[in-house]
Amino acid sequence: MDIHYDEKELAFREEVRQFIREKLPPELAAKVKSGKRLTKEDFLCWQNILSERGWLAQHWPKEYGGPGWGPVQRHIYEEEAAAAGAPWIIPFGVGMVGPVIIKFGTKAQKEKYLPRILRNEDWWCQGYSEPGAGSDLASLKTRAERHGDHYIVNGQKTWTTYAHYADMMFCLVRTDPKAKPQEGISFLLIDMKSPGVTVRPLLLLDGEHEVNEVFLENVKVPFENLVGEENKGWTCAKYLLGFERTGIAGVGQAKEWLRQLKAIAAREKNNGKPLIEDPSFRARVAAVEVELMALEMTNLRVVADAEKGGAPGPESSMLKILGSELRQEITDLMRRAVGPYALPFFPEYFDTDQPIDVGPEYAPPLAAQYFNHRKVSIYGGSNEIQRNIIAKMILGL
Amino acid sequence: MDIHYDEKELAFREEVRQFIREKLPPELAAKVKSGKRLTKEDFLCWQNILSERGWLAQHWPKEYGGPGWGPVQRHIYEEEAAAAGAPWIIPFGVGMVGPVIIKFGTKAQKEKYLPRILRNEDWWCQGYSEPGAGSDLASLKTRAERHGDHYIVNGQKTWTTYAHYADMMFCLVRTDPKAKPQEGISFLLIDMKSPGVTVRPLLLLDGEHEVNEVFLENVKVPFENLVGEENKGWTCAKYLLGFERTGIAGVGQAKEWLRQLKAIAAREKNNGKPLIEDPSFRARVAAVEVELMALEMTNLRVVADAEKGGAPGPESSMLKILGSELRQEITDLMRRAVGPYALPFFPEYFDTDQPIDVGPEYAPPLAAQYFNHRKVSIYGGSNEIQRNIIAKMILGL
Amino acid sequence: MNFELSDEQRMLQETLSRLLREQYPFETRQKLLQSPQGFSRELWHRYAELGILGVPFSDEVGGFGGGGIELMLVAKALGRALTLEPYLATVVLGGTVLATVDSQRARSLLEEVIAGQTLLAFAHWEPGERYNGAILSTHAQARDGGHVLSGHKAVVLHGQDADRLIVSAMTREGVATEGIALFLVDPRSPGVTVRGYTTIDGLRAAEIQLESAPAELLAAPEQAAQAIDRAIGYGLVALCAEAVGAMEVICELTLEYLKTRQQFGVPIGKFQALQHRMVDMVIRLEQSRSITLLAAAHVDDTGIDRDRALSAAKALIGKSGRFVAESAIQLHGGIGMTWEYSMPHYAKRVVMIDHVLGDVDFHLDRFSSLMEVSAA
Amino acid sequence: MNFELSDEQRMLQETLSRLLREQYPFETRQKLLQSPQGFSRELWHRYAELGILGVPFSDEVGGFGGGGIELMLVAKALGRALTLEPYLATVVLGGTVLATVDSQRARSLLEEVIAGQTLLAFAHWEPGERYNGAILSTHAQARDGGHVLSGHKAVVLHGQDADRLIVSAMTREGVATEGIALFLVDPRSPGVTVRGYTTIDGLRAAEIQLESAPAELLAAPEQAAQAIDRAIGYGLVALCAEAVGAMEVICELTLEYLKTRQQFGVPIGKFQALQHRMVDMVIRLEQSRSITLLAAAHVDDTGIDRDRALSAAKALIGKSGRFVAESAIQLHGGIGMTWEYSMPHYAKRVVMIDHVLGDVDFHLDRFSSLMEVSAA
Repeated sequence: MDIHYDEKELAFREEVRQFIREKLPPELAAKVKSGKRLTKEDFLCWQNILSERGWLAQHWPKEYGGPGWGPVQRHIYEEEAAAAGAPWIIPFGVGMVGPVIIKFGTKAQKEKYLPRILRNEDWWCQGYSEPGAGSDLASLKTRAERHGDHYIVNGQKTWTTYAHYADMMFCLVRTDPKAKPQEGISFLLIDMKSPGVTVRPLLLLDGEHEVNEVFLENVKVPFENLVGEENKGWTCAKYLLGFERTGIAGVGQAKEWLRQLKAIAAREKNNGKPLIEDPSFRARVAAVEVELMALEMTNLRVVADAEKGGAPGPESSMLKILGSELRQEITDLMRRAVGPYALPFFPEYFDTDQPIDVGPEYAPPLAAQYFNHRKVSIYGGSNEIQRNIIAKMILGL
Repeated sequence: MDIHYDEKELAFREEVRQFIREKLPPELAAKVKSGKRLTKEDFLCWQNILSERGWLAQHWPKEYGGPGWGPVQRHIYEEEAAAAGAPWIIPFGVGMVGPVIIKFGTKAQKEKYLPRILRNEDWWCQGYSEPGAGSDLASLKTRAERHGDHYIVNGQKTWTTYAHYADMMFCLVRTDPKAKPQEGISFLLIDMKSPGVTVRPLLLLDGEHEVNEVFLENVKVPFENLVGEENKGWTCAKYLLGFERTGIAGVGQAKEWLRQLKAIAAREKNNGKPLIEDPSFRARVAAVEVELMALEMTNLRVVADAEKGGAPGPESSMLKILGSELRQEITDLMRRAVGPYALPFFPEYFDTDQPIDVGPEYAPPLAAQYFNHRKVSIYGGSNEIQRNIIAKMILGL
Repeated sequence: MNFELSDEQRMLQETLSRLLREQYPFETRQKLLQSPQGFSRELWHRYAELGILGVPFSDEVGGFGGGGIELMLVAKALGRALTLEPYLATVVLGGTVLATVDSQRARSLLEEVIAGQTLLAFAHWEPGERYNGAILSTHAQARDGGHVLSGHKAVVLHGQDADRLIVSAMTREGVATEGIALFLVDPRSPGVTVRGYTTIDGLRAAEIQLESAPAELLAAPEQAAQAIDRAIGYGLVALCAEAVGAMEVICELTLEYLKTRQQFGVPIGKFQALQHRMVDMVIRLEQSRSITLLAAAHVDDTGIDRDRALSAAKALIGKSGRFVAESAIQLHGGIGMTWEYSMPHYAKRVVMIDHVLGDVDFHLDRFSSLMEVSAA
Repeated sequence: MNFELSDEQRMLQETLSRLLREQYPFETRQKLLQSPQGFSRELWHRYAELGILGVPFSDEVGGFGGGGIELMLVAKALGRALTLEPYLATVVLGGTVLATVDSQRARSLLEEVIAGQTLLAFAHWEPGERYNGAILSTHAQARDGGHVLSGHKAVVLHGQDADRLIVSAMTREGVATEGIALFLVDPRSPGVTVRGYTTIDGLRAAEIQLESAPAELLAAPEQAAQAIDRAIGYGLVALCAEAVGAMEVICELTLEYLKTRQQFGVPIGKFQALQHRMVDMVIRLEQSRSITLLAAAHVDDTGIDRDRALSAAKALIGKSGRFVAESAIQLHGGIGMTWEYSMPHYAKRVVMIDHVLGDVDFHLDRFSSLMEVSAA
């Protein structure tokens, strides 16, 4: 038993660290660290750099263009990327539809889509959620009816992240309305330029445009865009749910934020002394750090288990709960740290370089960040759903 | 709107305060305040004093010997009694079976039992809970079968507080096994000296003997001991559940304990300074006091509403949740306040006057008190049940 | 002891609530939010007509003759409608300063406030001092028979809307006895820079820079201290009551959502874990109501019990508000995160109230320092 | 990185677990609890035979050659069986002091400890100082070529069972360099009063009064400081791991109860609110395992990272332990409060572990003072 990285792992970390140091544009890192919103170009910039190095498709087998990393290596990448301020890799293509196509796709689908994903030529979005079906995917209503060599798709998707950037959407649709709720669902690939596809922004409570509603009206989708068998789309969706998600705990990001929180609290004053020296505030920061140290170790234990071939299913739920609540706690402390200067709100801060002439320079994004991050305990299966999964799958209740 | 007591109420408080000052034996108050266990004689001593003054049966109509108090007056009594260290009035006779007999009893039952309760001649206990039926009373299994002019009762009751002191037990029994779960139950009065009644102590985790198991083996109970109609015992039980319970929030006791907590923390040292001056500990005490101030006001609002004739049903559940969790929090802080001296345990402390020669004199009961008071969020319907009641009755969920 | 409202109090509450129900639906509020002004002048004049702007002031100064309880009723109604108007800045903070000072000048200005003709802002706190207004860098100097002020005032609520600023400043010799005094400043004067902005909860505030800005002495230190203390006291009651009003709506909307939103074939309100979370929200709301009532009942007193009640209230509201807001968003799921729905805007306001006049830590600390500890 | 146990580690764990499973059922434990001795000498000898008493000591001093991880495995197993034997007092605290001092005298005594012939107690903390062992009133004076000690040692774990006491004391001139030194004291010596008692979690402890009690110098200040620090470090790992073992059992028993106890016609584990509480208990347990592992992996290091890991672990265990214990009692209802059932005794131990070697506040404070804060 040794909780430390071995020599090979240390060497790999050094390799990643050096690569990021050399390749990550400093302006981009600064944008990430100061809580700005990234544009499509920002994401693509970094993903192209990774693509060139062969590090984009971290979960893919080598034969399809993956780097051949195991869970520990993926974990190391996540840690280093977060610490350096590298953008998040948009998961919908490389992390989600890619593995599904590799597992269930036809030869033609593989040849068509995988290289485009690897080269960042298609931006994908995920068409799962519907207005009436959030955590309860089985109740989805979007219909796909066969007409000759294509489907006609009608319905509405919602919470579709970055649909306004997307070229393609992978989508769960109901192909057999008479089957039981979880059956009769199919996994379709839809070209976002198809006639009948309308994307409508769904602004979040902080005014951010990140998610969308996607309306599908008589959208023609060629039959060749069906992945796996008709009416077996649930199998594809479940395959993804059970997929090891190294980064779900968000440890790297939490560490970086904790560092920022401390730096802010060191500069803010309370009764003439740095806020970080206020015993109550400091104790709260310390409690978060203790929890984070434990979470990092819990995460490593799950990662190491995955490396040994253990299938991290329900453990992901635990990491998701802990990781989301911890990051929310940090965003809460950050907003509190700046006192009254949490109030001023400058939408332009997030999208431009324009400096804000009000309050300390670290204050502008904090309140919005706090509100925006309420989402992390909701999306990807709310924390209540995660607790249900643990109760059922781990505890057998 | 005026949140302060009016002149009449102030005069009443003064009357109560003076009465207690004059009549409450100081040794008894000291026992209460130092967390000792009270004997049967201790309880009876105070109840006899109250009885003599006509203040024992605080919920009873004047015609039966009650003092004619309203909810505000009962609340004032509770506050003053708790502050002065007067013993709790054992509720099973005067607070529970008494009102049931007044409401549902026959003339003979009233004449026989009520005066004895008023004079503390019978110690009553409550036979509701059974090993298989905790919060779920409707599933009780104790059977009563009619044989001529009496019932033969068989079954087992549990968590029976002070059954080892009791002369009488009021009891829910199943008289019609074929009826629906909540029907077919009757409310019986059982003489604890009847052949077939066995009381077995059920020690709590701190070693305290307060509750018991009561075994009923072919116990003969005269038919005249049935209260209300046969198979309508649920009506009596529900009547009691809906009964206004002024003291359920435990505000008086919480205030007294908070005072003790502060006094202890003022005497304990942390890094050479009084613990109460440690910012983190002090903040925790302050948070409890803030919550208690709010609870006191919430309680007064419910009491005032009851005074106006409002029926405090589900609001009691809210008071129970808040009051129990708050008192538990205080017992937790008390045990933590004494540091390592929470460990030594002297069972003799609770039952004798013998001084303990280990640690500060306020330390001996604290850890046991903390563990013992885990019960307040369990008994009388666990806090989960209380939340269910609020969800259903107030929120309509 | 009597928790019933008087007829007058009930009428006040009902009049205002009816007005807001009829003229201030959420859609109207959202349009105002996006407008350049950011609030409704029209509604402000209706307030004036109905006497709402004079609620916490005595009859002698032309007020409604109310106290803490009446202010609580008004602020709760404003919170329920999530109003954007500068009631806190103009009436509660600025107006209370004027009512306390009670000079000829103050009285005539207060009359204008009550009549809805003048908007005020209270420019007191400064950058780097968080919620602590005891130490100021802004200072006043005598010049040409009057005074000039220099300094920077932070996050002045509705600073950009005010016709007159009430500014606190340290005095130097020749101005008055040393200490913090209060001045009136015309924001259009030379030397005054007002940098206005929107706050995350949709209100307005401004940074105010003063460089030898001409100012009129309103209150010398001793009276100024009293006026600031009273204004903050009233401000705390108003904020707590506003939060209670907003939390009421949050709880109502969440409960409604739990009853209507279906998942797995049943209303999600059938799930026990969600039920219990909702129950805890309602319990927090009840406790918030109680402590706000306590603060409102004590705000007109003086002494430690008043200060304790005020800080207890703001601390408890800060904690409960966060719990209620976060729980409501969580129970709603995605829809609880959207701009189009009203609830998230209430949630933002409830959370951000913690950043005005001292947050939960500030007031717990203050309560802590006032806490009684008797001997064993 | 490798979280798998070595064969040797696995064998150690399995040997001890099997022994305890077979010879230490809950009923046996409860009988021992009521016995005058309060624990099993017989089991102690079995430990000696199996090498358990030498686990954290190097081969050179006759130990098992283990480190933090091995100690963690042993303590977890002891926690699972809720053992009453003086392993913490004798082996972890006393033994580590001796192993660190490593004089001729210490070595021969440590051999006796490992052989199960000698019981030790570590008499260090004093009344009125809570968990702070830095300031002592107990002092040592030179007398007749030896030393005598005077003072009062508080809540000395298994103080009444020890054959030898290891006592810390301030030195005076002529004894050694000034500071805290360590001494060996025979509890049967004149001037030693041992007032033994039971603790609420069923263990034994004692107040120890020393009045010019004869003592043998074990370690002069510098070495003593090192020995105390190492002993406390090992003590913290052992306590955290013991708590993890006990929490494991609590979770298992509670889960079992949720599956079997019927209410309203279904197992109570079908109620979502109870399920989620159980999930949170299990999550707390996982976090506790993780942080204990971190502490165990670092305890043999020196430096700030070790101290941070140790305090982080004890603080998190204190908080999690309380949550798990209280939740388990609540989920059980009445039965979770009874003496006859095993779970409540585990709950008592888990909660009271917070009162040994520093509670959650003490360690959060210590962690806090060691926390890194870099510039923005």
